[in-house]
Amino acid sequence: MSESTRTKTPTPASVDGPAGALQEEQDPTELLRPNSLTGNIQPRWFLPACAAAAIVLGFALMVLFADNEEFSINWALWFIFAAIIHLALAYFITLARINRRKATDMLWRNVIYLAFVLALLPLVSVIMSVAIVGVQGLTNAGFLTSDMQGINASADAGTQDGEHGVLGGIRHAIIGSLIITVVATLISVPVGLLTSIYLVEYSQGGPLSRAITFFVDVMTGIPSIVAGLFGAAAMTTFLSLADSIGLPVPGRSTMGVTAAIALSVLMIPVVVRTTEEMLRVVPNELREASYALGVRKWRTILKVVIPTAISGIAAGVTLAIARVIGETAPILLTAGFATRVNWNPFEGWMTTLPVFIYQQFTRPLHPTYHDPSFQRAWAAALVLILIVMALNLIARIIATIFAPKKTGR
Amino acid sequence: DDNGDGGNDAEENGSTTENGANGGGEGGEAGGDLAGAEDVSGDYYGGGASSHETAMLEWIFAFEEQSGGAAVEYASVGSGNGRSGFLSGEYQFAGSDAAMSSEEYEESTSQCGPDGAFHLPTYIAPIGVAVNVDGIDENLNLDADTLASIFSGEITSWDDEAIAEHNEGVDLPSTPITVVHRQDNSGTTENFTEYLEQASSNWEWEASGDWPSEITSESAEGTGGVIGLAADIDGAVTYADAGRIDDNFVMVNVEVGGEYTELSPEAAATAVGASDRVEGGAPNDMAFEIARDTEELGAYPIVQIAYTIWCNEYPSQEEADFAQAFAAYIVSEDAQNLASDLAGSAPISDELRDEALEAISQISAG
Amino acid sequence: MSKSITAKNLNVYYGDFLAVEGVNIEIAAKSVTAFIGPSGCGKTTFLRTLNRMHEVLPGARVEGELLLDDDNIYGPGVDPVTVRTMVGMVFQRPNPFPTMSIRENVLAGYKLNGARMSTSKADEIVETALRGANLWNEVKDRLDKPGSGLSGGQQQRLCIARTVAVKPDVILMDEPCSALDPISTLAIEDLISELKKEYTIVIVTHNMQQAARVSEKTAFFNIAGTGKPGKMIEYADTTTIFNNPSNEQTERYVSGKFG
Amino acid sequence: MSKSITAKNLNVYYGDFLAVEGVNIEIAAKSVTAFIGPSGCGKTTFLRTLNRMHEVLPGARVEGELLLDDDNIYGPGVDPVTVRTMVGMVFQRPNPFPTMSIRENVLAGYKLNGARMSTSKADEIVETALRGANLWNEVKDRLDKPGSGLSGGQQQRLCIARTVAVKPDVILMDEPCSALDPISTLAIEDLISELKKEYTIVIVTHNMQQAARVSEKTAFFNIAGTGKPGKMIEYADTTTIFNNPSNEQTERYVSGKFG
Amino acid sequence: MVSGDKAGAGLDRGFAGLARFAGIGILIILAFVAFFLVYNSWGAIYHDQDGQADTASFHIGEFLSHAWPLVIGTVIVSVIALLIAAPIAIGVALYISHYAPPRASRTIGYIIDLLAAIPSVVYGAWGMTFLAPTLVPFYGWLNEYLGFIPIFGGAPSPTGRTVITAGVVLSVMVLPIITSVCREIFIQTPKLHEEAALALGATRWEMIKMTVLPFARGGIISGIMLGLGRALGETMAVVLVLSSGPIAWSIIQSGRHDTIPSNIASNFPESRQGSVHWHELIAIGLVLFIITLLVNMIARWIVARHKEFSGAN
Ligand SMILES: Nc1ncnc2c1ncn2[C@@H]1O[C@H](COP(=O)(O)OP(=O)(O)OP(=O)(O)O)[C@@H](O)[C@H]1O
Ligand SMILES: Nc1ncnc2c1ncn2[C@@H]1O[C@H](COP(=O)(O)OP(=O)(O)OP(=O)(O)O)[C@@H](O)[C@H]1O
Ligand SMILES: [Mg+2]
Ligand SMILES: [Mg+2]
Ligand SMILES: O=P([O-])([O-])[O-]
Repeated sequence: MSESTRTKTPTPASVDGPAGALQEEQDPTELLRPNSLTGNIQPRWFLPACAAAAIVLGFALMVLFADNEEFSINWALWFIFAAIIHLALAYFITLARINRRKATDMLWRNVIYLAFVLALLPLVSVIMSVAIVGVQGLTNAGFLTSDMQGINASADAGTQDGEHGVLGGIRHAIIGSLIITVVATLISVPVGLLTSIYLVEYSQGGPLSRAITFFVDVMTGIPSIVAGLFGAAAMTTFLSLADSIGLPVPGRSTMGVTAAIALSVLMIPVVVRTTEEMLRVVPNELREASYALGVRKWRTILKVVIPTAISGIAAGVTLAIARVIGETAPILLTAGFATRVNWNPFEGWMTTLPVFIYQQFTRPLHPTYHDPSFQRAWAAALVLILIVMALNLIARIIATIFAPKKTGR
Repeated sequence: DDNGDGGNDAEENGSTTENGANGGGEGGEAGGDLAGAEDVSGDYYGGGASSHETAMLEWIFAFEEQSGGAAVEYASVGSGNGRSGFLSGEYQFAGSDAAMSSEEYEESTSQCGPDGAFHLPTYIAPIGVAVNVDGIDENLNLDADTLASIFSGEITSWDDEAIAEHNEGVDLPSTPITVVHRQDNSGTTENFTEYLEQASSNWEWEASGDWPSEITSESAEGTGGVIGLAADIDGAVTYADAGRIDDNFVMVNVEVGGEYTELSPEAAATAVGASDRVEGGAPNDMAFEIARDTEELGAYPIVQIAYTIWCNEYPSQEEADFAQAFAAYIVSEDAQNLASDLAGSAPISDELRDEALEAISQISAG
Repeated sequence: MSKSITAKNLNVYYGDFLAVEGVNIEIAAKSVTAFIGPSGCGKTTFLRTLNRMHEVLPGARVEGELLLDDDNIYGPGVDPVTVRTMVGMVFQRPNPFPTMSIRENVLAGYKLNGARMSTSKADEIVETALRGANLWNEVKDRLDKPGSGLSGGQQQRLCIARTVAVKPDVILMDEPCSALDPISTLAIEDLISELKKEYTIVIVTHNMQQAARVSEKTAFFNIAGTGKPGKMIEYADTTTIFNNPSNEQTERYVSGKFG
Repeated sequence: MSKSITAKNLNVYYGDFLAVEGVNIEIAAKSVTAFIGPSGCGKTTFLRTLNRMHEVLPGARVEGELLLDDDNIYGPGVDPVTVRTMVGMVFQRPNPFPTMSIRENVLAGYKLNGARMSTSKADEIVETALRGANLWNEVKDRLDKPGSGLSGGQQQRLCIARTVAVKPDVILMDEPCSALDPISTLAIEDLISELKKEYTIVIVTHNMQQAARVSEKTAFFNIAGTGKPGKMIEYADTTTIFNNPSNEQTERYVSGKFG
Repeated sequence: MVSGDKAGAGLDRGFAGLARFAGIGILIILAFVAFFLVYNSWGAIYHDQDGQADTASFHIGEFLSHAWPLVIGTVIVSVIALLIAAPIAIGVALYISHYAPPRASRTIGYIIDLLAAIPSVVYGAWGMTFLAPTLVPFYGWLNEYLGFIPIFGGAPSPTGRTVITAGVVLSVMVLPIITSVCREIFIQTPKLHEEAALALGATRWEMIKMTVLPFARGGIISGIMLGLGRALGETMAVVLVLSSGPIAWSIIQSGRHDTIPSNIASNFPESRQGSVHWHELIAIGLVLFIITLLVNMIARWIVARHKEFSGAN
């Protein structure tokens, strides 16, 4: 059969459309079997060439469709045209040169590449938007080292008159964010971790574990504002209860811990879900090795299972932190809004970065001159993104430090 | 920095009395028994209306400078939350665009002593109707009925006859009208719709902090949001705290008593002066029922009064001292002028101030 | 419908690690060849290079030539996907597609190209393949049940049926019976003797008795130690390897001295 | 420091499935006993019942008696954790703790149980155990390196060292060499001959040559087919089993007729 | 001799109890949240006539007429977000798991995870200042050519602050969530099955269609549900981006539609605790909670229905 194959003429197998339809009753193996080992693959340069052609053609089409009067590059249209042309070009050339299966493979490969590019676009756009204004705000003197005490419309009016640069800073918001997040983490991680331990190590798919799994899923859907309302109400109730039995309690429910409790409601389900996954991938062999040494289960979990999964757990916790560190609505309701540094989560108000951003963005200090507030807002957003990035990085470093060493050969 | 001004003024004023503080100085004139700012220290909290925010930040800073180490925070959590927080004891004072309801007053008697809480009008803000239309460069003249028709979506184009009638000689473009309103529940919306409801028969909705949902138009979050959005749309009209309207807009002069009144702090104060008080609160209460349909010449009736709400009786002497000192400061001439300069509010009149200081002197510790 | 295989000086690497070194072998069409040797000596690795399945593993690559009849499957422009339609493979652990019924599993190779075929034609293919895999009688009443519901041995035969259905030229089997009980093992061994009438078969086994039972030729692989490359030590008729090996390592291995 | 094992009419179930039926066996102290048999016949399952490790698997349970010297380990009030400190186990795939160094791995039996000891005492235990596992010379310079950095054979010996370190009475081994290359296999086999001087050893192997090389007595397990229970068919001296088995199934198995 | 040490066994039980208690604790927290919502929702449907005391009666219809447009709006925004995000997310996850060079895929995963870390205020600000104006011409185009379809009818928004823009912003926010769940699942597809497909001569896409996607179906669904949960509950981004209003057919007009969380956030500050309005806001919060509950139940049901043919064994 190998000699009949070197021909370049399309065989029935590679022809689509009416001719193919007529062949319906042919032996299916014919369709399946390639005719030769070679010639069934596109060369390496094919995709890049195709993409280049599509970009050029897309540009031409865009020019064609654009208003002739005043020419400007319509990026969106260019992208759409180029993408469609690329998909079509690659598909039909492959269809003609090889066969339908290869063409379909090519099509999907390009669709997937395209999805990736599409996902990157908003990321780049958001980061650019934030960075361009944000860096400017970040370079203002004292932005990271001062708070907003005494920064008001007069201060911004001074900026407008050129008396000084943009005043004020986010020290209090950074500290507030960190404290509230740390407290929320201290509440959520033990609860979440223990729960996932229960789910993975102890429960054997009983009703309790199914209920927990289900309601943890439900919990991921609690709107953050509801969590905030709940946090405030719960703390108020708790304080009045504690007060009525004579415990010394803070007089006000608006404080850092209240916010941390509200955030915990949002954080716990994320911690449970991710750590559960991570515990499940710890090989059973390790648990058995430990049991076989006569080690009790709780020690095995604490000293073998968790250390082995620690990198994954760290990554999961970071994800959970990233999920809540950007929350606005619940913080405003539970921790108030402060203009100065407060280190005490059990007394007094606190501000976090998202609240600060929201505040500066929706209610600029100066009634008509908004630039300084917007600059502070974008710069704070940049700082927040950097903090989250740093957290991610730290988690990854933890992951590599504690990660079980791979068998080196 | 430039906030030194406040301090300087304080010194000038205070030179007549022993204490150098503003509030104390004024208090001295009125009753002589008000606590002075320099006696106040510790942390205090207030919360509520966002309309107050600009002025409040100024006041707080100036007050803290004069005080003996007080720290004051004000959270713009909204009037409703502000009052709730005040009534539950979270805040020493509340800022509110609307007066307490009778139930709330009832509730305050358990928190604030037998006389309950009282309102001080601390921030009188005219609400401007702002127009952003290419080709209209001067203030428009309109009456309440036309405004109602515009905001309800009945009039859809700027060259509509109803508008032209009031603006003879102005070349009105045919730009379609885009109404921009507040998306969040707000005191500004409540006061504006109250004006439309009472001053016009064309407005069929009840006054409310929520924009009537039947009217579909553009909306945005917060005063800054509507201003920002309206500035981007040719043909936009919106309503907002006058002090926040920048020069992207022209304003509407409102017909009152047959003449078109231009927005100004004085015109707003005139409208307040023509208004009645709300009955049934504490003896020293100063809540207003603004006369939207006043025919008094020179009055600008689209006005919002933001109150600060205080207890007549505080649990501790420190809190009472703080309340007296801070409340006296924010009704002082300096504080009111500071707010007027920066936020475009109307300073309260001297009569109101005297009445306020009298009310403030009732604050005691229980 | 059956091809010979010739390896010329084949080296297989995982990244920088030379796993199998310098294999030269000629496997005749329509024969059964067994690869034996201790664990880790590269039997699986080498087997996978016969249909370029090693390329699925990260870093795996090959030096040398591998001819299918006369075509070098590592030649330029050769599509590994095409190679694999010609050289089928059965794995150590039975791996029917869990989401498919028995029938769909057998037809999986056809479903790939979206070939439209009449039900009768499909029925024919299913029956032929399942009969070819000695499975027809056991499953003919439950063709629409999931393949994963079968016993291990049945699953393995289903995998063989799936491979046979697309009519490859060569079938590679990597320890096909090591996860099966003795009865199932016997069934598979019988099947192999059937299949060799039509296909070239290469089988890896850790079970020397099995090699002796099913194969015509046997290749013995060995490894000097961990980290060293595996090598083909001896390749000869199965009877020669087991009764009269020329290499001393082979002799020690088949006589049970190590491994 | 070594105990005998006696099983009386032992049945092992996975849920409702009877995996191993009616085992009666007497294993002498300080001996090596091999379990052989085709895949799935229940060798591993039975082995795990000797230190109650099967209880880790969901649904697994046992009927019958199992005596360690004279104590029934399934008697009332017996703590499985205590049983496992007396009966150690080595698994098919080497499983050193990936987060621990070599030294920590050896001390795992102490450290994981929270025992505190002086450095010199610990050093002594590490050296003794590693020498006992024939690993000392190879790793003495890198005791603080991760255990997973060793070769497969070294890892397996590390696992043996870890087991030996806690001084059990019995050591169970489940196909300890099946993932290792021949050199490593040899090392482990040598080690077993050393260990039997002090410990009772039970080893499962699929490699009959290995059974013949290391064990004194051999038990042959078989299974009638998938879904049937595994049974111990014959238990006798290793030489008898391989040269002169009394049961026909055993004979067919050891002569390579199936399996 | 073999009888055990009591203390050790006790500790074992203690730890098990602790873990179990943590699990129950979560249920308790959730019960508290639910109780808080239900308790405070009661006032929304059973309350006094305006201002008149002692005339309490049921006002269910009133509440529902207030709630249903918000429910529809919430669903519309979430559906738009998922329609855009789910296919792209699956594509990106496939790219990372099966197409990208193995070395690069970790980094790429990290970059996509970054998207999840950007706070929603920032997305809101971005959507309102950058995305909405950018999409205006596109809505004009949709209206011109597809205006006969009701959802593209009406006068297109001059500002782009429409429900569809809000949907697009949310899709960017949920994309990384769905991606990371799908990616994890795709990577776990048994190599055994992938190799079986490849050995049959499958191309990469055929292998994915045959083994990866069926295996991952449950995971894909749960990833989408996780994304849906985020979309349903997202507050600030919608508040900033959407020009809200009553419900309408068109999705390219502004001043239409609103979502539950954004409505709560917009109205909560001005509502007085204990007032009917306040109770109503809590009650729509409860409605949202129930919606997420239903969504989760449906997802589980879908996953369970395919159990027999799933890759789970
Ligand atoms: N994916 C891989 N990456 C790196 N090295 C590998 C990989 N697969 C196998 N190896 C190494 O290649 C060598 C040969 O392994 P291979 O699996 O081919 O042996 P084998 O003879 O099939 O053994 P067994 O009888 O255990 O199946 C071993 O050293 C092994 O560790
Ligand atoms: N955890 C389990 N749950 C249910 N059944 C099991 C479990 N483990 C093993 N089995 C079943 O018990 C029987 C005996 O299995 P076992 O693993 O003991 O066999 P084996 O002789 O060790 O085989 P191999 O040589 O493959 O290791 C088999 O039928 C197996 O399917
Ligand atoms: Mg192998
Ligand atoms: Mg076994
Ligand atoms: O002051 P507002 O309530 O309109 O924001």
